[in-house]
Amino acid sequence: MKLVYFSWVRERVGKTQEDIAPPTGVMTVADLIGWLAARGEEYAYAFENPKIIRAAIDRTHVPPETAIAGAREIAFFPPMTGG
Amino acid sequence: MKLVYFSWVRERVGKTQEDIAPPTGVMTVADLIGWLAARGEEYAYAFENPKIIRAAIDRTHVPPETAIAGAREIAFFPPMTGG
Amino acid sequence: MTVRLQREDFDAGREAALLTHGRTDIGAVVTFTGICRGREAAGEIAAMTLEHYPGMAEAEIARHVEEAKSRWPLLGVTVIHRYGRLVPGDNIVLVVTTSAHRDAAFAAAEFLMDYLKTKAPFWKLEERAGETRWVEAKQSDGAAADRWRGKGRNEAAE
Amino acid sequence: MTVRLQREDFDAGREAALLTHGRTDIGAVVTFTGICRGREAAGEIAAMTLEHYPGMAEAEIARHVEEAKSRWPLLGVTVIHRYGRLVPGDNIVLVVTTSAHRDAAFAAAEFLMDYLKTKAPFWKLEERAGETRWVEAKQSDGAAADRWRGKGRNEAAE
Repeated sequence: MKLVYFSWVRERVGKTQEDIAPPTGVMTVADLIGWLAARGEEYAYAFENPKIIRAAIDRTHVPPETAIAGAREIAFFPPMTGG
Repeated sequence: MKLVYFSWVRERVGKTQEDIAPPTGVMTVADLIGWLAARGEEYAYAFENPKIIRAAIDRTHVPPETAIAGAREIAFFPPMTGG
Repeated sequence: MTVRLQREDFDAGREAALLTHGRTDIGAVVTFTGICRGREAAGEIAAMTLEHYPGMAEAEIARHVEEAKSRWPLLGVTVIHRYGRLVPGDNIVLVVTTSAHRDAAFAAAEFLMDYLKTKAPFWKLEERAGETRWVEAKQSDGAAADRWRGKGRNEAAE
Repeated sequence: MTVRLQREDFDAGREAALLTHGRTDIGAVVTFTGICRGREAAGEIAAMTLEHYPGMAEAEIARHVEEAKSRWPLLGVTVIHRYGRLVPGDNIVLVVTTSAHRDAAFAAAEFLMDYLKTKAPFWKLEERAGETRWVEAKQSDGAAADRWRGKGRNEAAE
């Protein structure tokens, strides 16, 4: 599946997108954040405070307990500040 | 003192303004409406329902119990429908 | 503050631009434009004539703009109200408010419109097939205006 | 309904005119324009860069415009949100709503702005003397957006 990052999550991870294949135990958005945070310093920094990370699956906002099975594109970003 | 009329009060009275000198017993706006209503058919018609008549003294909205002493211009009109 | 009563049309975009031009402290601009509709509750209308109380209308509106400025941190206000004969599609009234933040700009524009609908000395005469009729004040407009009563700065729109 | 994301500036007056031209059923037009300010809580800013999530932002805004249309009897809605680098005084966002009556037009414009501030996938990066800083979400914006939750048609702005 494809991951995309925005704002300071993108800056900390150091890339705008990547393709990943998480292990089968990674079922939810929260699991995925935990798995990513363990991938290296840049990810640990980006996801150091999971409570403020927002996620979207296939361009729809989702809460952390959402299952990721079947997702094509998962986005991570901080709280939005548009308008 | 000068009286001015607007909207259907003006149409019913049949004039836009007039100068009047009410007797000394006419102390308040409500008194003035009562005195006017007794002046003729056109006034009786204009003021037949005093509750919906609005008044302004010298271009400021006033309630019916307001004293008219010292007023230069008193206006009578129906509820406003601007905007 | 600009308050104008006029027969002529106005340009909402131009009036907003006059308030914001060259400034960098304004974060929010709200414009409200009221337009003459071709169909009211009582059926199609051909035209509408707005009568006003010259002298009082301008002073009263200005007083309410001052009240809005005391309630909310506004950076600019423009109110234009037309009078005379208007046909469906014509502009009637414009309120423009500017502020650092949107809540003040929205609340002040609504406050001024509620005021203009109920307390500003204007009266509408509708023309429909062969007859004219003075528009009656709506209870809902009175209720809308009353909601601002006794409310303090920044809490009126809650 | 028009929803546009663009680098270019917009003209609020022109967008409002596009919604009202040739119609006689619209009685109320509300425009909200959000402008980049030169001074924020943390001091003077030199510029601001708006990042967005292409694809998601447009679809999400369109979905919320549909929600506004289901809550209020709207006759037209336009939302334009800019992205890229903006300097103080530049327009950021435009919401235009039209309806027969003012309450629906005002409420829908406020609803859409509250949504855009908190849920639309945009992020602001401020530039000030020698450094950049991502703007943090405001609690007050979250509270403003939450006030619409679970409220039905025509009662949300009360």
